[in-house]
Amino acid sequence: MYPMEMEIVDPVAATGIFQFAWALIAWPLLVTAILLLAGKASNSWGHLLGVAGAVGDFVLAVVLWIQMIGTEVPNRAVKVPVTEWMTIGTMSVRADLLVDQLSILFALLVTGVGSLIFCYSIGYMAHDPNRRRFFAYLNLFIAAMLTLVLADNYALLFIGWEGVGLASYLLISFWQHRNSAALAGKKAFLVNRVGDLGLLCAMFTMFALFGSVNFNQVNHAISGAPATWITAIGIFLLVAACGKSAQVPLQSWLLDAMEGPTPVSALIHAATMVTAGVYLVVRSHAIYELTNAASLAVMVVGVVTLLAGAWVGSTKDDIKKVLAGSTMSQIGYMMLAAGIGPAGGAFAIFHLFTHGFFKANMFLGAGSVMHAMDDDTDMRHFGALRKVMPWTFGTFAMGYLAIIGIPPLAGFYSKDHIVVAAWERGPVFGVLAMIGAAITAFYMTRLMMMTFLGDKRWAEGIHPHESPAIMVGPLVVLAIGSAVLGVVLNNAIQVWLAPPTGHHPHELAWYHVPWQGWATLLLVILGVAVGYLVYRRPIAFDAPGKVNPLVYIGRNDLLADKFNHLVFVRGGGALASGIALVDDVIVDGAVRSLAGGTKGLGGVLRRTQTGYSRSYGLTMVLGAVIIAAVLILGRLG
Amino acid sequence: MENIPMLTILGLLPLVGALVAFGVKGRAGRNVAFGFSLLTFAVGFAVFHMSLHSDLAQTVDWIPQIGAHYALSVDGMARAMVLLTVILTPLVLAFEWNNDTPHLAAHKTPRWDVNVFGALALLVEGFALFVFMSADVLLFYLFFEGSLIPLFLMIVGWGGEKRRGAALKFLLFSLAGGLVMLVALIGVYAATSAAGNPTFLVSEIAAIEIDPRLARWLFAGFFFAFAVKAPMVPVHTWLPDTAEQATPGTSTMLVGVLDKIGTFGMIKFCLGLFGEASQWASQLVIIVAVVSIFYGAFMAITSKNLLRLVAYTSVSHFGFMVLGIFAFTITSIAGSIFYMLAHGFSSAAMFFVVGFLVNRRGSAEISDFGGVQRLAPVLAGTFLVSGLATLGLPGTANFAGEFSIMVGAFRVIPVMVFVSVIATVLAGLYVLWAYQRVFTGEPTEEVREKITDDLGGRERAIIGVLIFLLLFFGFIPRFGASVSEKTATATMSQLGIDDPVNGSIGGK
Amino acid sequence: MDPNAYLILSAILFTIGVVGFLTRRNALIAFMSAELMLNASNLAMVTFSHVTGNLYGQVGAFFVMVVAAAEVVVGLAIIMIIFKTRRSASVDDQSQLKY
Amino acid sequence: MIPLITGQAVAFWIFAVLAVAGALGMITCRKPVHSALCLAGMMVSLACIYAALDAPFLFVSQIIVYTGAVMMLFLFTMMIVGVDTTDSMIETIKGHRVASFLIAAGFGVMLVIGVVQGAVGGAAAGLEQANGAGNVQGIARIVFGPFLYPFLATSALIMIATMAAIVLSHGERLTPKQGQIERARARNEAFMATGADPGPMPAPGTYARKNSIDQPALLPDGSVAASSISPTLNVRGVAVVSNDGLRSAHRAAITRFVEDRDAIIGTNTAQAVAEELDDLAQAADDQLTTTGEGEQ
Repeated sequence: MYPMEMEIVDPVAATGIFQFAWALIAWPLLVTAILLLAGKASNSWGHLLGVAGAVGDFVLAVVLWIQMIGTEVPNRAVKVPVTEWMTIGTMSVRADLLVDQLSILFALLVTGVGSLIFCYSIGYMAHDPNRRRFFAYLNLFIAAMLTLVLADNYALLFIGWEGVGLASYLLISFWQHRNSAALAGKKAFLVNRVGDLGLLCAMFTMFALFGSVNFNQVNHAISGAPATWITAIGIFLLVAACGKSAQVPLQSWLLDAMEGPTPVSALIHAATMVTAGVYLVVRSHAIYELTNAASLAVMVVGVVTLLAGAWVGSTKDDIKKVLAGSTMSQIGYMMLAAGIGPAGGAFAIFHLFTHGFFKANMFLGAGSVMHAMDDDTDMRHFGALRKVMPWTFGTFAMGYLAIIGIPPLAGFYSKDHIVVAAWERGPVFGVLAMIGAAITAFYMTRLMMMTFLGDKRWAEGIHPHESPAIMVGPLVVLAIGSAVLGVVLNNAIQVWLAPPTGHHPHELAWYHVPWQGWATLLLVILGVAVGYLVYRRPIAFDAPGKVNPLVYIGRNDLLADKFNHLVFVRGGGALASGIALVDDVIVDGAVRSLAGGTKGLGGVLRRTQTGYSRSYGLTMVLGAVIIAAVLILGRLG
Repeated sequence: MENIPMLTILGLLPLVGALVAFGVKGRAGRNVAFGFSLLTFAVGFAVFHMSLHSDLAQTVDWIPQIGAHYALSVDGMARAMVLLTVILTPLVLAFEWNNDTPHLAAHKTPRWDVNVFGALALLVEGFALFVFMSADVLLFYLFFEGSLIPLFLMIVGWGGEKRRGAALKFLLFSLAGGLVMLVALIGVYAATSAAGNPTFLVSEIAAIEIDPRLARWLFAGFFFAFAVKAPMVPVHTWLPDTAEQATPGTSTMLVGVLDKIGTFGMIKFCLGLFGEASQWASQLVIIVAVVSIFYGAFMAITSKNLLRLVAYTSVSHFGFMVLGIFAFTITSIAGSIFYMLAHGFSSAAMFFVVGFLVNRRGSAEISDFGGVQRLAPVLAGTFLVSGLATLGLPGTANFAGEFSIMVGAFRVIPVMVFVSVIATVLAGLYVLWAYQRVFTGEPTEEVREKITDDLGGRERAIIGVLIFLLLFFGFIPRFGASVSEKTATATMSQLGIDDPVNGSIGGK
Repeated sequence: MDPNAYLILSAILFTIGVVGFLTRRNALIAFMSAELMLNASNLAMVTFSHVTGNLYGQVGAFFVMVVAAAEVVVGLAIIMIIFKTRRSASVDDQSQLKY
Repeated sequence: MIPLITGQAVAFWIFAVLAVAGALGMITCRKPVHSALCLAGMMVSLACIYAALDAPFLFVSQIIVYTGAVMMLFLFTMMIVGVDTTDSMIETIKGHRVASFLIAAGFGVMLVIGVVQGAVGGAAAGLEQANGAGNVQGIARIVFGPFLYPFLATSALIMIATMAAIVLSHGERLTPKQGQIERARARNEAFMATGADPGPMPAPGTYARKNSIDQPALLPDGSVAASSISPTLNVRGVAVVSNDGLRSAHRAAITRFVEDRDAIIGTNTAQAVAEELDDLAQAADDQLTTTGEGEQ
């Protein structure tokens, strides 16, 4: 462990352009409202307004960023008061924004990559009758995501957190006439909600302990809290992060989420939303620094997921699912880094940023391929697309080289640092991270071989073609980003992020590569070589039925669905039917038998009503005699 | 303005409207009823505002021999409930605008004309308003029981084939609860006259020291009535049956307004009058509440009928409210009050959208639907928004309520909150699974045949108002929160419990 | 004169009225038995008045008389209408109100 | 108290016996009228006891209201229901009579025990002081003093009872009123359906020597119009409706007329007229027969 000198930066009050940071959220929200309420009338210009939602935000984010660069370092964290959300008793929540180095980076990523993907979507969704609605949901997502990253407290973050979950749900099941899409959306929402329990519980604990969920106040107060509860908060936040970032054991939804339109997969399920978990952990680093158990748990989750994702990615034939597995795996790297502490926090964000570019690039590339192949996603039906889709191939290759970590592309720098930091934290983590890198190289090579190289295996009647310029343009921009961001950010990122993520003694230089870096590179080249050698051979058009257990498990999402089905669906279903039975037989049965008993007793007593008034009179007199007797005997006694 | 008995006017207005609407036959009567409900809304809104600045309370001797008063007053909680009532009633009337039309297959022939529905709904509204405004236990009881009659007739008059049985079940359950409460009421009288001041005034009863053993019995009597009203397991079974058979408009009046009397009464009477007994019973009540939460959620998941599903979600949500009330913190009690308001809107929205579906399809069975989104996208969207509010998505009113309940309760009963928070996942399941089965996929032939039109203007207006309210109170909950906090603070000081301080969890 | 004697006379008359009401089927006689009971209680009240030395008992008896008169008017009208429709004045014949 | 036989005591023992006897008679008599008379006797006895108990106002009221008004009403009702009906004394409900006697005896015992236990006995205060300003005035002071509102309420009660009696005994018209138009329509409908004569009923027959409703009118053929006399008279055998009876009177009149004419003007047509009348009668009878056969 590094000697820790916890330094908590107090944000300063907003001035100048920062006062309008709320517009980052309000503008896309307004666009959403317009697009949803205007109805069919806005079909013709809806997509343009939608793009304006993201681009406008990007411009504002850039302006804020420039403003921040121009500010002195201690004053870079800015608090933007907006309004009070709710105050009840001891619970008080304000809806204020925090614009600091971390959140502005996220804002730039979300709006920047978002803008590109929006542009791409104009082409991708051109023939969809509901394109306007699509853009409305995308804008909703942008608004929610910015709420998430700009919030200055956990409660507002949670609102954004659930907001992106909702947008994700809506977009995954965008083609909801397909049952698989509807199911996938529901699954994503529910698994995310399981993760949300963690965030909720963390907030409850914070309220009880500190009376506030404000980042700054929590950071200040956390060191005074009981150690057990600090660990508990750490674990709760980890659960939340697992849900949102598709980490083991809450990973099962991400692969299904590929049912959504490809731009959605690129934006939400690769570049931005799924990394919110990493953001949460980095944002809460003050908590994790005080609890070894929780940060160790974060690292374990990260490592397990990076290997699990790589495993899944190596076995799938569906190009989007390979990329999804890869996303899981890369986020595993980020989680690992985030768990390391101040040494890794900045690297986690660094990798998150570069990953946002190269993974979005590859997803959009995959979308371009699907566009060409008539929405087929099975890589066994691809092959030799390099010739017909040169632009797509070129940009995809850039992403490929970036993700496997070939210097001097982005992935090399960002992943390398994580491996090194993990090694220093504990050699086991370092070794596993290196192995992960090798597997990454293998499955990405596999993807390249099966899709762009090799022989034609196209289905009949398919005539692939290059995508239109509106789709290729963003690909090129993202490819350039994938290529150069590593070098550009390498030296700056740690310094830039130091205030919000904690200081770290390392000084980085882009030309300095430690021995772990060379070892990783060696393993990567090995992975590429294996991939090339294996998939140089002819590939069957249909997936083989019998495969070895490793591949079988990978293809079935690590059997997570089977497990969930068995435990939660079957078990929960049995529990629910049990309760239903109890409701019907015991609870309502008691009511019914009471009713029946009353009716039966009434049937018996009814017989006493003979209709003879003289009999009634007799009974009455008898009653009078009894009462009189009781009274008189009572007096006698 | 000080001398005008605004509260009496507010309460009487719908009752007068009901009489007029009974008299005017047919659709003209319906229009009259709707007009009166709007007028009541205006007056109710005015009362809501005036009560901020001035004390509208009114106390007149009613039966001086037994210390009964005609006493009305509005505190924070009552204001919220008055607002809820006056908003929901016009919406219900607008929803049941054409309930004399025989083409609605799910509604077997109505027993009475449409103006009678309007009149009965106004009666329910008037009685409910008096219930919420009563500052006298006897007066409260009178209107508490009185509100059963028009609602019973509403169930008998309009709805499905087995509505008479459902109405009877509703009536018997409510009467059973009410009569137990009557016994407790007499007990209260006995206790106050033993203390030398026979009275039914809430404020005066609260000031009297009641023998703890007697107070526990009295608490149990009141609580039983309120537990039946705010359906808690195991006395909830009347609600799903009723909701399934009655028209959605009736169910909205029932679940949205009348059932709130249960939680309302728990705060005002159980906590307000029998503080010590409430604390004595709190552990058991909280366990029952948690059971209700899960029971309702699981039953909603297994429901094959949309109306039953909505009813069971309410059972679950009422469990949350009771949990918040009996956690005894300002935050949780105020959260419960806020949740009462929010749940009124969200359950109304759910009943209405399900009603739109049922009116088109002629059935509420989930299996009779599928792929409706294709045919009626606006309906699907409104269902989704209502459903998301029901599952407590942040940004909707329900979240603010649920969240503050759990935040407050966590300080006292962390384990129970850990358990009950899981129900939010179940909420997601029952809402989204229902949405998936009803709206997604490809529509079947039969669905295509039946569901031919999307929401019309009237329907859009109704659901639009509710969605607006849900979002308004979701994004700006502080309006509702400040109202409910006053009552919560007063109740806590009445209970004599200090709000837990920061740093304590589970009383440590 | 011992007031108890009057009261016992009243009790005897009342009991005879009860017997008459229970055993006779003719509605008119049953009704007359009820009148007999009223008279018996009147006697008790007058006696009480005599015992206590004020006139409240007599006033009570007076009220009973008034009410009895009203009762007789309505009761006989009912008997008549029953007789008109059913051609019988027997109380046992009017036993349709049974289970 | 000095064991002196006072007037009060004498009155009590006499009228107590009479009252109990009247009461027993009331429940044992089989004829309602006798019961009513017994009850009236009992009431008068009670009135006398009231008088002995210093209650002159009630003495008068008892006689006027009960014996006078109430019992009269009973008797009126009895007349409508049937004065001379006799009730059967056989009990129809199984075990009812025995149970009644037992329970009533129990009731009586309880009452007596109650009286004895209550032990009002001893010194009666007497009403000399209360009746000082007159019994009626004393009662009036109470009735129009503290009991004013109850008294007003009883007046309303009596009013309502009166109206109730009127409403109850006033038979509800079950069919619509038959007016002239309805009756004419019914007659025509009957004519259309059965051929019944739509005209008014024929008037009874009249003779110079007799103007009576028991004489039926004769149709032109000498036969009897049965519908011209009341069926009640026919049943009682007062009216003469047979053809023969009528014809004989007719014939006798004609025969006397012809004989007188013969005697005055010295002709002898009696034989011829008699034969002619025989022929006519024969012809009428034949026609009646054929008509009757035709109707069959």
